[in-house]
Amino acid sequence: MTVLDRSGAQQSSPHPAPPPAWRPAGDAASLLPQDTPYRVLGSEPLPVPPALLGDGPRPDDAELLALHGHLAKGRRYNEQATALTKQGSLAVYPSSTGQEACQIAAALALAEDDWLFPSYRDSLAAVARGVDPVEVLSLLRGDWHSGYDSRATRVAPLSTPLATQLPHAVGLAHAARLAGDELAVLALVGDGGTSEGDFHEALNFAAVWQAPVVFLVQNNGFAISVPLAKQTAAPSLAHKGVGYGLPGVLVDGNDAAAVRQVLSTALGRARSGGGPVLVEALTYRLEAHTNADDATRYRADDEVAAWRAHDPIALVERELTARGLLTEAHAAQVGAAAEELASDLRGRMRTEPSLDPADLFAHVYARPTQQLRQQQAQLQEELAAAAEGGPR
Amino acid sequence: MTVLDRSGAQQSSPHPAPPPAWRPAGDAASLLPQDTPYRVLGSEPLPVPPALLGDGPRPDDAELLALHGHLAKGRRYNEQATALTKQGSLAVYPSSTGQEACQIAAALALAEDDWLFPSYRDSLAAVARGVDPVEVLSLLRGDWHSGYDSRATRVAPLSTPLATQLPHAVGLAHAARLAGDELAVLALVGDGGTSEGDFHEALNFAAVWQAPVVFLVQNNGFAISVPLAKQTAAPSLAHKGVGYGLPGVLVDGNDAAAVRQVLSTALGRARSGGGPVLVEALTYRLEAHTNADDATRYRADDEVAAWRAHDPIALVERELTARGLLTEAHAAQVGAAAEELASDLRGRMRTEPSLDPADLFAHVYARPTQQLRQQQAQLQEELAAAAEGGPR
Amino acid sequence: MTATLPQQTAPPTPLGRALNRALRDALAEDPAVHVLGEDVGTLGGVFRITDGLAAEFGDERCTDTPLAEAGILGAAIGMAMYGLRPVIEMQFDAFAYPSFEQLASHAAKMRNRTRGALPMPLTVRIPYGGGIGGVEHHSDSSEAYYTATPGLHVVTPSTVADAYGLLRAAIASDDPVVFLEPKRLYWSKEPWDAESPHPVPELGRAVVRRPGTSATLIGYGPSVPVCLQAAEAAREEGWDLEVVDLRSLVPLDEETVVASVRRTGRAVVVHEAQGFGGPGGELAARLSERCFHHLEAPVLRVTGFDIPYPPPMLEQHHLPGVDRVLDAVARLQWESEWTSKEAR
Amino acid sequence: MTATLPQQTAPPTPLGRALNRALRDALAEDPAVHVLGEDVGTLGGVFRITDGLAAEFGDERCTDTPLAEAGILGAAIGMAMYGLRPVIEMQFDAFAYPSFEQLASHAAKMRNRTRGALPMPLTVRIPYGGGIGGVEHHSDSSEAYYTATPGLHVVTPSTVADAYGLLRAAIASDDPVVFLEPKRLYWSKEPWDAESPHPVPELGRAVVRRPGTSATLIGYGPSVPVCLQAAEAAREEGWDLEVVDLRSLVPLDEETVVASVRRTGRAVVVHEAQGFGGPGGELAARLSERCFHHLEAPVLRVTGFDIPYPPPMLEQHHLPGVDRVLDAVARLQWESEWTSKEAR
Ligand SMILES: Cc1ncc(C[n+]2csc(CCOP(=O)(O)OP(=O)(O)O)c2C)c(N)n1
Ligand SMILES: Cc1ncc(C[n+]2csc(CCOP(=O)(O)OP(=O)(O)O)c2C)c(N)n1
Ligand SMILES: [Mg+2]
Ligand SMILES: [Mg+2]
Repeated sequence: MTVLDRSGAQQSSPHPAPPPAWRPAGDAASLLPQDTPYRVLGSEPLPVPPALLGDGPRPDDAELLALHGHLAKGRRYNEQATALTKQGSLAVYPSSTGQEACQIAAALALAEDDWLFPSYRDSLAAVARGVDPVEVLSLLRGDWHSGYDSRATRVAPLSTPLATQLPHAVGLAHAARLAGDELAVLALVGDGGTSEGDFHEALNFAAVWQAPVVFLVQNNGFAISVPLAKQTAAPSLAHKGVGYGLPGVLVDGNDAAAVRQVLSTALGRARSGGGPVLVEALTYRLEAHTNADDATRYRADDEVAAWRAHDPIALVERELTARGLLTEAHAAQVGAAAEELASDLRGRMRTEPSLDPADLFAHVYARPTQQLRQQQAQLQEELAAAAEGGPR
Repeated sequence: MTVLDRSGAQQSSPHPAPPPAWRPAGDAASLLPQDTPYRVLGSEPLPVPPALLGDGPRPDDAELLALHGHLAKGRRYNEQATALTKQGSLAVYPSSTGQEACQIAAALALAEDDWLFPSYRDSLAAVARGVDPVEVLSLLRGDWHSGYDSRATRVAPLSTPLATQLPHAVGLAHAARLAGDELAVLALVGDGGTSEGDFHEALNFAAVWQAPVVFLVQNNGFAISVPLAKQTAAPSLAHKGVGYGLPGVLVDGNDAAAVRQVLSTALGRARSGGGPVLVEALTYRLEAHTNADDATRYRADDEVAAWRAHDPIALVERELTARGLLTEAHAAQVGAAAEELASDLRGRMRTEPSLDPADLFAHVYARPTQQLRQQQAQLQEELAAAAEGGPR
Repeated sequence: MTATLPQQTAPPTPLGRALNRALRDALAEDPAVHVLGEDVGTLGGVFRITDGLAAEFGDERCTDTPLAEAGILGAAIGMAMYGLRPVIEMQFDAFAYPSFEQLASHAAKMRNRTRGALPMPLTVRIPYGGGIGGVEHHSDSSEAYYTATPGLHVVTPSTVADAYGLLRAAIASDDPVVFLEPKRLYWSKEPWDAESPHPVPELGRAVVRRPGTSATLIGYGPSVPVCLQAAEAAREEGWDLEVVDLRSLVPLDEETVVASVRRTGRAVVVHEAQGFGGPGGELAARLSERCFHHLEAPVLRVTGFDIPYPPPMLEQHHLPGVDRVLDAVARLQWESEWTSKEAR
Repeated sequence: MTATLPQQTAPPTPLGRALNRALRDALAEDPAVHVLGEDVGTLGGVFRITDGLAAEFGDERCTDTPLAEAGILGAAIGMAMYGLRPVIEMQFDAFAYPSFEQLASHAAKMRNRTRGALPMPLTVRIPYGGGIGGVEHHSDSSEAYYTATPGLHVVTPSTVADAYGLLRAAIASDDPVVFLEPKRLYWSKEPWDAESPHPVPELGRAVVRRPGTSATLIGYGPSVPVCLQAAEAAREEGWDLEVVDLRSLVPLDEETVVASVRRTGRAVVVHEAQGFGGPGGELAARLSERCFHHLEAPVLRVTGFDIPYPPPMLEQHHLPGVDRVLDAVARLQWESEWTSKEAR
């Protein structure tokens, strides 16, 4: 016919074939999260485990006791850090009280060579991983931006610009895979952070490259004052996985054993070439956004109370009690260890850090430019003049 | 116990309640796309319509004949524009040959007050909507960035930075909803564009705000040379919808009647407060990315041939033939209308546009700054001197 | 005007409060005005600049958005296309960067691209600068990015009255305005009565904050108080310094600055942003050209160092303070340094 | 060095080809080098700068990424954290903007934030500037954004040999380099032999392209040929102009420029970017300060207008050309304009 003749299209059969299947294959159903967050603590019938997990064993006694100790230390760390803001030795502290299960599980699920990409709220995860708490708090204390050695600790700097650390995590995981190194990367982000473009781009790159990276969204229901309902209309944040072709898993973020199990499985899968996973942990920030925030402006006390009843430490203690493990001796030992961490931190934060203003110029480039050398000289002169007494 | 006592958490029942349900409700299953792209043309058993559509009627004869005419004109427009690049009257042309079904259906599905947000490849959609083709081609001709009046035509400027038009579409739709105006917005984007952060942020805002906007992804399998498999690992791009809480619909993008029906339904739904929809149309760009591109560098001839067999015009003509509607008279009339469009375009593109260099300064701000007035005066002097003969 | 209280007897009002009042008055007067951003609703913003607005005008006029700056600005552009007048809040300077493409490629260019069919009457409020002990990414002076983008206005107040007046003018502007709020002045107070009518100045006019004859100090935003203090201190040394507050970097009020420098013959530009590629270079270049035969000494700049903004405990070394300004003034070749020419 | 052909007899080679060769040699010599970007693989890039690299080194060394610039740069940052040396291609100037936050808040600051523990040896290649009839968003001169960001190097070649040498130096740098490729010079040819060894210059050194005595023209990238043509044309008018090619905006080789201007006493800075807030202001300010007593006339600037880049049919009016440079030279107060001082 006129049109087709001109366009050079071929006349074809009356039963047209569907368009060639150039779309990437994939089983959508297996990528969707479960209906109910995965939990292992508590004695009522537990939710079906996510497909990814298979039949994971319930945590044994030793693991539960260890988790309990870590959680207690974690809570104490949060309390101590917040107290330090009141005494003025910390500029600001975004507490993870209420979210310790995620923080601890994240740290424990990592293997030696794995990397952690924390966000600004995740200093506890870095501490639980073994990074010196004083170094971790550099950023919030204000003596330097990142106080620990990221290469040595395999903990990336705490990321303040939200979600920007996620593409870094993917790039590092990709580089490790190219090098044939068997490691996985765990990247943390908040519910608010999932709205950023960088979240999207990172998950997409991870899936296309099959990078060994696990994304853990700590959905604590708020981005500062903004509740989840103003952040997303999705059935769950874990439902975002399928749009990238990676599995989404939903877990009770206050159930440390469950989070630990999900992350260990996902990281193990990633390490052995199984590709990225998106984990959404449902949790709650029991304190204000930071010590400077007033949470009563945007949320009701009874909501907070409801979540206190679901406290991650309470969940473990309940299980320990049921198993008859919560002995006086254990409690005393856990308390002492937590107290030791706190007092060490308190003591070492008391001494003022020694700062060298020359550092301002030392790390801008591998070699300072001529202009920076001049500026450094100017500052040195000023400081020398000031030291000699009197301004100017 | 020690820890809990200190943290002030309450002792609670041994059967802990799950965390309070602050997550937005939503039925995930209903948001997922169908397994097979929706089609209405062709006589084999047709795929199940997407939930959104209900039992849409098959297109009647008049509609099919009209679609055929539009498609033919569209194809002719693309050919003519490409020819103009060879003659040098157009700087560059990104052809939508092969994608006319999406372009035409998009234009026809819009109501008078609706807005269209096209990407750089969608000039045909603007033309089919009734915008003067010469004005539409301003951008590609180089006489101005956007040649038509966006307010009068309710067609936003063709967007070159990919996906950046999507948040604009959401904002405009939101503003219209706030004003109580019953209109919907159709925003177009390519498969490549879905990888940009702006795509993510736009869909999220649309869903949270329940803005009356429909996103149409023309998935033509390539972003310039990059095939879909390097762009995404998702089962389909329509699967991204559920991650925002909006329905994803998959449609055969070469079936003009199907795309038209899906878009009309989705726009109608949006207009009456039903919220946003993500439509993925599977199609193919039969020509190179632009006239300047060499598609043989990245795709095989047989892939192109397979898609030529699924040409959108062929699909309609096959149906017309089956219904006995493809008469000589109809064909002649369609051909003549297409030819008229082409020759009008050719003729009017032959005359050089008249340009005023003062325009460079006129539209930077509502009122030019002092600096711009000086710069304009400088240019005027230069031009006057040049007009008086001889450089300088 | 009988109702106008003399400003002297007005209550001490922090700058942030005047901004809040400007938003409130703009929302009340023009239904096209909409405020959008992260935490601007219930919380009233992390600096409380939008305090009470959602309660008074409703969620749809003062909207908590999802956490996505490109989305916020992009949506605001769409709203402006439909005739609204959005005012968006970026939470901190560095958190505006994700929206950079929307700002540079769309907000700044939409009027131009469409030959005026789609003006962009939107205001992007950005708290900027250091001095509040903020951790990294919370203290950037990002103005150079915006002044290098034709199509944007770049405005920044240094007084309580200007905070009100310039923000009203920005919102009333038919062009996109990047409104930079010096965050360390949020709490600085001046006698100012929120309840009396206040003048809305024209955008693009500098103002002489302190007349003087020896040399001109040029500042904007957080540097204006520094300049004023320096001028005060300089009296002891026998210098009578003029202080010009630019108020608007784009459009730049060249005439006011040029007139001042031609009069005094000497100038120092002061800003917190890095020196290299900062707005001071543009000013010094223009002044050097236009005041060439009037200058007794080169135009000097006192700025932040060319480094990423330092951590809180070191920021006092980075910020241009009174001493550094006075040092620069001292270097303005007061005696016959002409002879030492070859030594430079 | 016997194998080195004298460059005079070398075949005419386009600048783009030398860039391609630099990438190839870098990939061959250092397994840490990885090329990433949109269409850089099979297609070889829209300007064919990566032509053949994926075929020679495989998809994992030269990778077609998804279409997401922040993702590309963000992933490259992560790769650099693991010790790789990524070289990424942004397809056009304006399409780098989506990655602005990754560039300004991370690439530029990572070394600083981590006290050197995480250096960022990455190169961001950006084709920039106009003059090729590109539609909007394809012709931006975006260098001011990068020069205002401490932590970045900003480098741009103007010759075929520099295209090779500076790109090799950028890739070898342990700091992030924004490598701006003047797209209208991609096809400009010079005798250059791809097969012989080529020197890799140090970053941050300007070069005098043409010695002269009357005045100094300072340019970079696409403006260098304009300056050279202007210098040629100026001979007729009796001016012997020196031309300095900056090659690197950061670090800036102040000494070379200052020495030249102190010698000639007059200077014109030429660039395509908008004048206001462009790099010319920084240069003019520095020169005015450091050459104060040597200048016979103010440092002038010849730049693009302060407007969004115009549509192709009008771009010739916007681009600083030879005539405009000569006009500026003519305004350098050659006779005793001192007397007309008050008339200004
Ligand atoms: C790009 C960016 N925008 C804004 C901010 C300011 N900000 C800091 S924390 C925060 C809320 C984060 O919410 P979420 O991601 O849920 O993490 P949470 O605080 O709950 O751990 C905001 C808006 C930021 N840090 N980065
Ligand atoms: C932000 C941005 N990055 C890169 C480009 C350059 N570019 C133009 S078209 C194109 C491919 C677009 O692919 P797709 O979205 O699938 O649309 P299609 O060309 O297939 O219609 C690219 C990379 C751009 N225009 N904008
Ligand atoms: Mg949160
Ligand atoms: Mg495509």
